[in-house]
Amino acid sequence: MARKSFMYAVLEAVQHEMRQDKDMIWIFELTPPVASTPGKPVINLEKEFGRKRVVNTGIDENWMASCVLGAGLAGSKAVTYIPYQGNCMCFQVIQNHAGKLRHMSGGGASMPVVFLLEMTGQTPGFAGQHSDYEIDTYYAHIAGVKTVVPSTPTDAKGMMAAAIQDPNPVCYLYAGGLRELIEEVPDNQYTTPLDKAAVRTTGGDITIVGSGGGMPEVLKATAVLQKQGMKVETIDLRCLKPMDTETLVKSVRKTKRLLTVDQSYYTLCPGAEVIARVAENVTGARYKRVAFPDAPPPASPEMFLWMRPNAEHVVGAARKLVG
Amino acid sequence: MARKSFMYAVLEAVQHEMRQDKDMIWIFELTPPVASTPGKPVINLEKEFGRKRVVNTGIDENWMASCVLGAGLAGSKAVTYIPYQGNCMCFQVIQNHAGKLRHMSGGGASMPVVFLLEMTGQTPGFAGQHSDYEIDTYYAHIAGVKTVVPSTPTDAKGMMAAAIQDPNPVCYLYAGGLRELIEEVPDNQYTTPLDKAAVRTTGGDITIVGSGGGMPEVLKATAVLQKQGMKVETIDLRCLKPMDTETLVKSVRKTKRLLTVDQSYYTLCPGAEVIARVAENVTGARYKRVAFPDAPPPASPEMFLWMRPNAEHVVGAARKLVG
Amino acid sequence: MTQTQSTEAARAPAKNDSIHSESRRTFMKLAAGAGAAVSVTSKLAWANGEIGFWAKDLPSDKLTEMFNTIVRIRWYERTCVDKMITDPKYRGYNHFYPGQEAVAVGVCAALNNKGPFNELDLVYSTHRPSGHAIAKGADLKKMAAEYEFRATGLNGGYAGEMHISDKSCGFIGADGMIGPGHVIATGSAFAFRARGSKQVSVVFGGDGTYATPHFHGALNNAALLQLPFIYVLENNLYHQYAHYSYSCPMKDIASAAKTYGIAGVVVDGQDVFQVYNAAKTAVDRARAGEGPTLIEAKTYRYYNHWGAPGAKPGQLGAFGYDPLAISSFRPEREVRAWMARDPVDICRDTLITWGVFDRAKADAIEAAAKKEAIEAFEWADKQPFCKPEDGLKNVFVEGAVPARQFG
Amino acid sequence: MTQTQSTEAARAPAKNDSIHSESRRTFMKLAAGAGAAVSVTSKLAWANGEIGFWAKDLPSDKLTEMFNTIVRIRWYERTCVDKMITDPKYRGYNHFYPGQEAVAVGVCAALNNKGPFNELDLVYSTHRPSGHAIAKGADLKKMAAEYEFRATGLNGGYAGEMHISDKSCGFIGADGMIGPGHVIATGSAFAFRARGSKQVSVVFGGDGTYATPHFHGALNNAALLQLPFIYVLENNLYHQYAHYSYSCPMKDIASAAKTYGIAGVVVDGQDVFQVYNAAKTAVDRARAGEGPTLIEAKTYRYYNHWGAPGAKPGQLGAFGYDPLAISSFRPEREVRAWMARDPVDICRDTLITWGVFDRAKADAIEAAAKKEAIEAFEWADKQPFCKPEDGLKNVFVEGAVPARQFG
Ligand SMILES: Cc1ncc(C[n+]2csc(CCOP(=O)(O)OP(=O)(O)O)c2C)c(N)n1
Ligand SMILES: Cc1ncc(C[n+]2csc(CCOP(=O)(O)OP(=O)(O)O)c2C)c(N)n1
Ligand SMILES: [Mg+2]
Ligand SMILES: [Mg+2]
Repeated sequence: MARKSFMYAVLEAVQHEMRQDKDMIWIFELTPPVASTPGKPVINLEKEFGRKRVVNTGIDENWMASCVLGAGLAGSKAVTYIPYQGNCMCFQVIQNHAGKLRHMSGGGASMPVVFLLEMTGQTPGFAGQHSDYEIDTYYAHIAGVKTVVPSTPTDAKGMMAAAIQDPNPVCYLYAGGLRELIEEVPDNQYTTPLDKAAVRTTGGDITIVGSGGGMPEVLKATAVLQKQGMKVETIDLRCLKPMDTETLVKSVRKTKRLLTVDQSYYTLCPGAEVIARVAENVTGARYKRVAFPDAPPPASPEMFLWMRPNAEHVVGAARKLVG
Repeated sequence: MARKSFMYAVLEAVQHEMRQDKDMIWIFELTPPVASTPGKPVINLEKEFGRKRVVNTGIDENWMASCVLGAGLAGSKAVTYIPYQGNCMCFQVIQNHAGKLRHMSGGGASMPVVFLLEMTGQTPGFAGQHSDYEIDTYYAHIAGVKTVVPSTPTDAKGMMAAAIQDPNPVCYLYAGGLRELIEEVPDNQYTTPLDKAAVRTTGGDITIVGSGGGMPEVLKATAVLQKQGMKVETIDLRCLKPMDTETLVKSVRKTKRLLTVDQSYYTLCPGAEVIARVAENVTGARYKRVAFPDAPPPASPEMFLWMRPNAEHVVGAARKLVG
Repeated sequence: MTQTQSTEAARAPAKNDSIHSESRRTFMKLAAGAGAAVSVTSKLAWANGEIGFWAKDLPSDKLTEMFNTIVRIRWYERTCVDKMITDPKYRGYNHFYPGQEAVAVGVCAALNNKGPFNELDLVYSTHRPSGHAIAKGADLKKMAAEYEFRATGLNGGYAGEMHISDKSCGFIGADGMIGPGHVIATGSAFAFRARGSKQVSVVFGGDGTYATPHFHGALNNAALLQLPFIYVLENNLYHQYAHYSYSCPMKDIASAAKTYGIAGVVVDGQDVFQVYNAAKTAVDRARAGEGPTLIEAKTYRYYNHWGAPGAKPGQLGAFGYDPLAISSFRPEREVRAWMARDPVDICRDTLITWGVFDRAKADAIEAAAKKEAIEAFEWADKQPFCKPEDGLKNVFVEGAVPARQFG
Repeated sequence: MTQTQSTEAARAPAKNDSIHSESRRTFMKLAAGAGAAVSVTSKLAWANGEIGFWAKDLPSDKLTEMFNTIVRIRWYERTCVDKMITDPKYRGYNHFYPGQEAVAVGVCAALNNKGPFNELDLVYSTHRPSGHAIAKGADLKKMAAEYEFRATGLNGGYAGEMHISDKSCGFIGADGMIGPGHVIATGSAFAFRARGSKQVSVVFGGDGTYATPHFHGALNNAALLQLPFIYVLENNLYHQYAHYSYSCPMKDIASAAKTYGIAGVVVDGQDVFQVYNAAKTAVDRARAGEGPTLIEAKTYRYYNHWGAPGAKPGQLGAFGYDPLAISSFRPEREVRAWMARDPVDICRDTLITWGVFDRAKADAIEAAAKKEAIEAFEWADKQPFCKPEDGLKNVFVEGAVPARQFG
């Protein structure tokens, strides 16, 4: 047990698997697989495993994703870290090939691969392409890949270990805004399921469902609301595909109020799916969504910070729903 | 007025606009812009406007979409017909450039362009990549482009005319399964709004919402249900982004029952957004979704036809919801 | 065969493959010199001398097997064409390969197609996969059943023609998209290099693949990392109904190899032995860690892009206007000219010239191939249809996804 | 300047640009012959003789303006660097251009940057846009305000550095992505050809763009359609912290032009006149309907990829280890060697040698440029911040989208 950042936790899981499996590869671009944390050895996959297994080449994210897919088809475990700028450059090959090859081959294709898709850190000032948060929906709609979006270093490690061990292709979304999160994370290798939501707090007044980069603000809002006496059941979705309908439905059956929070654009944000699944199964509940408007993120911090969902927005929306 | 196929109707709209505007271009790949219908002249854009304005090159759908975008930025109206096989090859440039350039430029960028994105005809036997129906969600989640999916030749013409005249980039989804639809379509140029759903039948028992390639089966089911005495309000979504919340909410306020029908994969299908929007605004309604399972379409007609939503499925689901 | 690259080096043929070469070479020279082979030379493409003419050093049974594979492909396809145009119950749609058989067979003959999966060379194929699949070793019966979407088909009816695959012989499979497979194939090559395996990764693709962005991604990264990767570009002059000059600014697509500093070869795709020579050189290079090769095989397809419009039962090739072509179409004279350099004829006549077998033996092989093909399609017709609910399986390794179509 | 293509043809300079050329050429020869210019020759890159040396035929005010633009870029950037490292309230992040000024200025000097939009040549830029924007004609004040996200900035605060654009001078704008802009730029070229306009479309891109799939798509289609398109590849040796040899198998990226059968040119990116010569040739070719050109300018950036780590106030360039580099970093000696061939010095010394102005005049121009830059950033600091709710505008031409963040 030691305090670890999100990426340290991820690389620890990867390092463990790469030591177990001498064939496993890692493809990166501009983010070298290097992480450090006080009191623990620096992890440097490139140095440890050499440039035959761990390599970067040029700016071609489609190649990166295709490379790990081809490695998987050849029987090797493989992971690629796609930088956020290129996280849609590789969309087609994941959607049309990774997602379909097992089914199209009648089960023959082997694809023990992980696409670690970095999302932007939603940094104010970066604008449009460098501060959006939208790929959760794109990747969650694909059939045949599992799509997850951990929100804590502990989940990050357990879900990366699970993703590598899973014989299915996994889109592992990494919300860059969580880069600075640090918490105690076990040193041993462990797995966290790729199909279960996490109930972060329990309560009977309202269900709040968030995921990924939005979770810190959701938890902040939860604390504020709890202090104000509201009994909040806060759920971290974690797995977008397959989605854990049971946990969601069970909660809203109890609370009859569902608030979803997304950093993704409103239209067809993961919260829409959450609401639809619940609405198909629960009657008489009330619903509300907090999400990024259907607008690209502007550079100006004044505009951007006003548009991006935060704890205050969540508190306000929860009050409207419960009040 | 004459009987016209979907594509004849579309090309008629395009031909009219290209005659008006000598700068306008059309980029195609393997589908030459040619259509005919009995008693009307053959439309052949390549012949009529020449290969400086109407051209095909190689298999590079990213170039096609980028080309019309660049033409738009240079001040020319432009349309490209992307074949279904390549309808995600051009995803990134539409998502990250067409969708964001106006906002990122503070309104400066000019993009009077249309991406005519063909969808597969969902032909049994074609399998996976050649019979899926999934891009509606991908394109509808993008901010900054309008995404529409007409379902009749009449709407096809009016919405193509509107899309070309619209100064915003428009993703015009063309469900290949509608290829054989033929109906009377006016000869003059007219426009159909890009933000309005169409109420196809009115009734107070249930609201059924479908779109694009699924509409013929939805209408078939509506007729069956009506014969059985059910008062069905059937809505053709037509516009995925922006979505016509008002029409949807108004209808479900009345019927208190909403059934959505999608050919797209269940998770995050357009119906999820429809339900979420309604659920945010209407209390006490009941909801159900019919959609393609979260599985790639298999080749075998036995498997595929069982999985693809059809009129019988819609009738069954409607009965469950109303009964 | 034009070498656009100077990295080409004569390498000694592998031991088990070198046999009888001396006598064959001598005969070849005699025949050519005496004009004795005049009646067949017009159908024979001659190598650049004898250097690097690996095919000539192959044992007779291997050469015979190459001919056998060519005619098995030919008759599988012809039987399928006939079925398509005569049997209204046939549900398959197909992209036919006849005319190009020498490419698939010449390349796959240089690969390792048997053994445990982690020793097999891998082949990535296209929307026109029959030839590649058969040359790699897929079973005709199971293929025919798959083309008819039967539960006992090669891929349980999930694949159809455009996505057939067979891991047991390293046939990673067909892919309906143009471009991505090439890049994915470099990933297998990367995995081989990473794990120190001697396997090679081969992708087939048409002239249509040149214009895809993927062409650059595949070759550039394979070159940078010196991957054991072979790009076999079958230039049959057309992608769908467009001549390749619509999408490619140069005559020889292989010349693009120069930019990447890799070996690029143009080869006569109608002559299986020329193709074999180029493939063997490329495979040796790849196994030796010397990087990728781009092989452009000039070839032609006797049928149209898709299905069998213009074909007649019992007759090879399709002629006349294809209604799908709409605005452009290839000239019939061009089809006939290419058919005059038929890969079956060239292979048969070469092997007769080399004394590997006589015409009677060749005819017997072909008759057996025809019979096998007919039986395969007959077998397929008797196979069970798929169970509808199986469509929910094989999405993930485990279990099945829920049905959603019923609401 | 290496011509990798033989399509190069000497073309007469445009009328309004030819002046004083005879006397300058004579002086040049004298100076060179007499060794009078010895003290500056080490900083001067000489043309391949006088043929095609269009820059030398330019009127003095145009040459002076080129120097002026170079120093305006230099001081805009230096002022911005200083602000970034000394003013804790400065909110911009930047990718600095110093070292590469001659490329932007040499290219844009050959373009049409004024007039109605449908006569302007268009420029597509990158994540490192300041130089391109200023060379094309964008206003320094508005740029500075945009870099600080002010409502009166060039793009109303929506863009920031990485997406600035200015339609009024044909600056289509910066783009934060590597690759797509190149392909989009060919679309503008296509539109020009379609409407019979003489405009040309120019894209700037780094050595990093070579490996993108888009490189192939842009050049192949531009070649096939003979588009009026110019790809200016600024090879500053690094993409982020990786040397370009990690992503490119050849020394001269311009040699890739050969594959496409288009003109490819390597040019000394530190000498604005060499760049101008190559650009003018390419522009003439494009306007004449003779197709695209790939210009590779060998150049260098004095700062690190992003921000100003290692920079000191008032001092040009950044040295030392960049913490963002993590696993690799460029040698300091390399930075210093390139700084010894500074584009400002080369331009100034050349024009003094040509007798266009004297050192005092040059110093005055530079001082004015510095003043303008300082005033621009001062002006920017006084500009109003954006109204939060304006973020909902400019999604579509009309209206605003609904707020959704409040539930
Ligand atoms: C990305 C993509 N775009 C378009 C298509 C449609 N398509 C199928 S086959 C084909 C032509 C391929 O030509 P070529 O590569 O020369 O192979 P050939 O058919 O000649 O064997 C095209 C354009 C596709 N499958 N994938
Ligand atoms: C598609 C994509 N992938 C990755 C990045 C991240 N990125 C930003 S700049 C850059 C390096 C670009 O290098 P180069 O083209 O040489 O331009 P330079 O920075 O040297 O001016 C990279 C990789 C990006 N912007 N877009
Ligand atoms: Mg072809
Ligand atoms: Mg660079």
